[in-house]
Amino acid sequence: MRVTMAETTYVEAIREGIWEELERDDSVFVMGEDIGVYGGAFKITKGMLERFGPLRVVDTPLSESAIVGAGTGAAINGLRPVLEMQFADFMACGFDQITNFAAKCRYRWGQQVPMVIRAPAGGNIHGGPFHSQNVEMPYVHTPGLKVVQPATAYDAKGLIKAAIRDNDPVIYLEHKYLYRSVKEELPPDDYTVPLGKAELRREGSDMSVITYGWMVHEALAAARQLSGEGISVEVLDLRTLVPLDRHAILATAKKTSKVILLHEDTLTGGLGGELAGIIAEHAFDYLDGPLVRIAAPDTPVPFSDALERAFLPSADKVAEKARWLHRF
Amino acid sequence: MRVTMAETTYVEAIREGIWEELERDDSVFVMGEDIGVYGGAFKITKGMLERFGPLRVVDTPLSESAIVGAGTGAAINGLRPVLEMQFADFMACGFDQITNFAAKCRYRWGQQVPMVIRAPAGGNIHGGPFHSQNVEMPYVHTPGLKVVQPATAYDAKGLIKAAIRDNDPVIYLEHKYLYRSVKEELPPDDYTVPLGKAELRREGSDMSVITYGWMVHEALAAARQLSGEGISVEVLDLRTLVPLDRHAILATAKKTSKVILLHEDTLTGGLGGELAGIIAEHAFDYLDGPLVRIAAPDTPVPFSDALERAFLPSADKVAEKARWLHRF
Amino acid sequence: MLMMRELEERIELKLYRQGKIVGGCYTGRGQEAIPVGSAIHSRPGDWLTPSHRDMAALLIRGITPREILAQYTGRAGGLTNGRDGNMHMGCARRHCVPIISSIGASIPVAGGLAFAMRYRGESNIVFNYSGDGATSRGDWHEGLNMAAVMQLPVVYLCNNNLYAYSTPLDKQMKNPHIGERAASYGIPYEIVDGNDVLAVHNAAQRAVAHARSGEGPYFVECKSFRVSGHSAHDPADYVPKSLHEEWARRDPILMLQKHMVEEHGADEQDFVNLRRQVLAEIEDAVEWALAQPFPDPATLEDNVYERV
Amino acid sequence: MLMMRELEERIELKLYRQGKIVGGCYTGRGQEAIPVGSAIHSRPGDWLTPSHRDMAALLIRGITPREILAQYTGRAGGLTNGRDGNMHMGCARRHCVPIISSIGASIPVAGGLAFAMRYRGESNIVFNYSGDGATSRGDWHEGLNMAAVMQLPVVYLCNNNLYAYSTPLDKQMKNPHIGERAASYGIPYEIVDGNDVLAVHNAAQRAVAHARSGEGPYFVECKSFRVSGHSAHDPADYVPKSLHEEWARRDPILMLQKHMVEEHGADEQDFVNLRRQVLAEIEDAVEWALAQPFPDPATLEDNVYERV
Ligand SMILES: Cc1ncc(C[n+]2csc(CCOP(=O)(O)OP(=O)(O)O)c2C)c(N)n1
Ligand SMILES: Cc1ncc(C[n+]2csc(CCOP(=O)(O)OP(=O)(O)O)c2C)c(N)n1
Ligand SMILES: [Mg+2]
Ligand SMILES: [Mg+2]
Repeated sequence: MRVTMAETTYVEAIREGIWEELERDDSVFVMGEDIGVYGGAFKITKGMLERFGPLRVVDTPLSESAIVGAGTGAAINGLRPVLEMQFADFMACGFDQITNFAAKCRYRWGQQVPMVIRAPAGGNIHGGPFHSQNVEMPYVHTPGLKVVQPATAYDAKGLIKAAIRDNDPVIYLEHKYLYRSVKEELPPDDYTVPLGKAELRREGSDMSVITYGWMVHEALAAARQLSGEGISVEVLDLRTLVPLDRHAILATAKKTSKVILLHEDTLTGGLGGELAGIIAEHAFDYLDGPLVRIAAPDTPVPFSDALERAFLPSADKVAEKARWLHRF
Repeated sequence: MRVTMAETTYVEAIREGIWEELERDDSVFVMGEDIGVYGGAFKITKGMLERFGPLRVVDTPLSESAIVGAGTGAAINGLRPVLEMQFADFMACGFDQITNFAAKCRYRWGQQVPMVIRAPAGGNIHGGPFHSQNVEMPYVHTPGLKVVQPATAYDAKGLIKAAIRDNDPVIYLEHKYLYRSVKEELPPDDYTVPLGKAELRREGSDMSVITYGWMVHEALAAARQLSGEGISVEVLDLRTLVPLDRHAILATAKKTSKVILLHEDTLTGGLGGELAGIIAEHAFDYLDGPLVRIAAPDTPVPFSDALERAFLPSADKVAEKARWLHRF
Repeated sequence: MLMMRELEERIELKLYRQGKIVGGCYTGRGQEAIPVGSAIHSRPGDWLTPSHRDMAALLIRGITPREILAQYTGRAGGLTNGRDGNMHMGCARRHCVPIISSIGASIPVAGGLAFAMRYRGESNIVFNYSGDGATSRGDWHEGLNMAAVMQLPVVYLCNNNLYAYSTPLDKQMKNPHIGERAASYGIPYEIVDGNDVLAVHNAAQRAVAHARSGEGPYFVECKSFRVSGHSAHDPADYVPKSLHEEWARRDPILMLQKHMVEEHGADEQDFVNLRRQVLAEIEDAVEWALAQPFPDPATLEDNVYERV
Repeated sequence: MLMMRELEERIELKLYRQGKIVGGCYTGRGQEAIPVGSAIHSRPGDWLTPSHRDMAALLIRGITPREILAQYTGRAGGLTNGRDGNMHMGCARRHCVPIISSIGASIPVAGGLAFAMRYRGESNIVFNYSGDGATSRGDWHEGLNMAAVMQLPVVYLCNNNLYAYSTPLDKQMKNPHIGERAASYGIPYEIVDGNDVLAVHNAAQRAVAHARSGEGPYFVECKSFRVSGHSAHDPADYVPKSLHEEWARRDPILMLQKHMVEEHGADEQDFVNLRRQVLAEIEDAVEWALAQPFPDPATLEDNVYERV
């Protein structure tokens, strides 16, 4: 029951990608809370139970740590689990299994763990402190894990397929706000998007915005605004956070000499710092202005619309900083 | 039974600090695994059970998450828990309680959580992948938590006392290698070291090394080496990672114009990036060379001496990079 | 009890559908007997950690419909000043810990609250509320075991409503009697009809007496059924109709009314009057809440840390 | 069994004290009957997740004293190539998961290994080893419950040796019978004398038959005692002398020897010969291990991710 409408949403794209990998490889299975009969809190696994049966579409008790631990065990024993965390925020409950066991198996004893942990992340859905967090950094900081976050439906499908075929544990962060807000026509063929490759979303000459996830769209909106003001902004979508595409990061920094590092996640200890570290060390001679970080402030994610709007980075906030940087 | 020898080790300094706060404030208590009769895996709580009794020196089952959760509940209900994680690596088991509950109470409902979580961290003790990790970053990245790591016996005592008196949850990271390798004479009086204040360990004019924990000593050793070569290196010991002393960080960067960001923790997503982000944004005009990050490579901590020596940053590695930066 | 019912109905059926409530929307419809029959025993010095089905516990603690509706509508002056949403509400002054979204996390926290009571030699206790789903979490286990070992004064009210979101009991546990787990930790337990407020009341009374007297924790499993969907967006087609029919007959409010009529000579008019009062209070609360300002964005970064 | 004893003695009493072993040093002295009596039932397709007291399980799986000593001495060619230390060893080829230091974490992992067996319709099973301390971890609970719900083929060998590091059983759990917890999940269990290798053998045999036949998990609590300190650095003064005396009489090797003499006509000479063989093999292994090179620092960053 593939969806056949001309345009595919981000949420459907993920679902199609998993579906195709389930068809393609018997060792792939999905496991998580409420993913069977219910089809998952966000309907990513809708219809999979009927098609692939209860052995490959596994409803679990409310046990994130056991889901990750069991997934890792299954991966060690030859399967390719695709685990669903109902919300990225609750991945914290499996933190020890992810960072202390799964991530270290290959290094400790040469044992591969081909496992994907999918987690609905991000805000702008009035989810409040527990259902809006961006959780990439602890995993970006854990050697042995790969981390991706698609910004488009095309990448959502291509990256989930690549992640499932990858032989290392991959944290696949899907943005809840993008689920139904972005869609596009997808090629009918079996394609993947390689892990570790960033994508230039817009060419520009005056400055670069390096970002990922939902913020790619805010950056593009800002770039459109600014082009009207004669400021030419390049937008790089990282797509994969580990391994980072250092080549693309340094190339755009060297090209425009002014860089804005943008993410929805909170500022301190966010990816912006890592990017600043790479650029300030390896493209220093090319820089014509300060590296500007734009991120959420260091607070939990507030619930009330008035507060959440103030909390989240946006096209307007990017445009404002960009004007400042352009004058610099 | 205060230790009275002239010089106090780092491990004794922590013990004295906790001891004095237990004497000073009835609401302070210590809780953790094997901390009572046994006095703790590293003997930090030695003798406390005898002195303060089982109500204030609480042995728990092997339950990190419950230790943190119960500590948070006790703090909400008016006490000042000082929790011991037997190794920082196992704090991962309490990750959800720390980051999703304790850290967010004040923001969500105005409820303070005056709690200290002590965790023996760091390598150079042949502890291998599970007993050597530096775990600061996920906590640095969690709004609502404070994070400290002392480098000296003086700070170890002053910071644990300040942390216990602080009204926010504080992650207190003690370095296992420093426990018995550093000692100094401590003032007899009741002193604290304020959270959020870095300490200039050595003045210099050619470049700055910004670091914390054990690496402060490696940086100082490198600085001594380099002074013989006519390179004058300033060493800033952050002491507190949250809140960061931005003033001291920017001051030293602006003063020397060349900065090395050094930590024992692994590179990608480590604090070095955050520091680079602050400096490259707010001291850009003052920089005369690339920001150089020195950190452990992105691997788990290996066990075998030959590998661990190659893994850990050291005075020699700092000196080598410093010479390169000096020539730049 | 009626207040919780009507208030939640208003929130779910009116405000939510009118879009005046943003974010998720959970109710405890048909399970009101559990918080009502238990929280009624609480004293001012006690602490409660209600779940997302226990609005009545908050009402009993003196939290007003005005405050609750301001919370649901994300207003300043709501219980969390708009920082947290819907039933993620609590109040330090009235000793209610707001829901910790991580299901099961409240169990160790309840132990810590109780530890402090014992530490100071108080006779206060903690009321912890959680569901069948929470029993699958590691925190549930660690928290109960620690409370048993340390003999902490906690009364656990477990709302076994047969589902965790869409997951039926048999996919959560092989042995459907949660109380038997408590026993394996050495914690005394009872299993009661969670829709019979008097049964809950009596079991809770025994549990409270046990905990207050310093004999340690006590576990009450309340067998009930989640009449509503998991939250307002969930039609819950995964629940067999038969279950609905079976439990419709066991509505806790109807059961109590029947009891009031038979045992205490109450009549229809009493209930009509009560309902009128309740609805009037809700009218007032809705009006008040919707008149409250939204939080000032300038306060966004306040109260992450203590201001010093 | 004797090999494990002598090998560990050599490691702890000689190599460790000589400083040839760096890092911690844990032994299962006096608890050898648990891995020996159980792992003996394992088939090549089975998986094992031994604890830090179960070196015999590795030996039974064909891991050699040479490999073990190279591991302990941090050499290249050791089981983890010097990346991990001492008993943190395992081997994918021989289906032994190296210890996961986070106590209790191996229980859900065992479930996942077993899930894959069921997924492929194999009759293989998983042997999971853990201690009394592990029972306090959330992972222990989540893993056992999940295995019960999913009917996964796991045999749990629980080494209840009365201590978790310095923590005696009564500070870990109110009810000292861990098996009763398994029962509360709906998992069949037995409690046996963990120092009687035949008793362990027989219980494990029943457990293995149960799991292989697809009837789901089975739990064996082995009552034993940690004769050694927690690790080589721990004098364990917190353990009452009386316990040592009581259990010294119950040494599993002495008990087995007595049985061999009484039931199978073995005599002192047989044991002397066996011991001689074992010591000779250890001699060779020590020599070999100490002759192995240390890992090449140039390999430090290999194998974090798949090389592509
Ligand atoms: C750790 C964690 N995982 C998943 C969720 C998402 N979630 C919220 S409520 C719920 C079901 C809870 O079931 P139960 O405890 O029985 O309470 P009920 O809703 O039935 O009253 C789930 C899965 C969560 N909040 N926390
Ligand atoms: C999550 C976690 N917390 C603490 C430790 C430190 N530690 C290692 S072994 C141990 C005691 C384990 O006791 P038990 O499970 O009974 O095994 P035993 O050593 O008695 O055989 C502790 C506390 C750890 N390894 N993991
Ligand atoms: Mg339920
Ligand atoms: Mg033990």
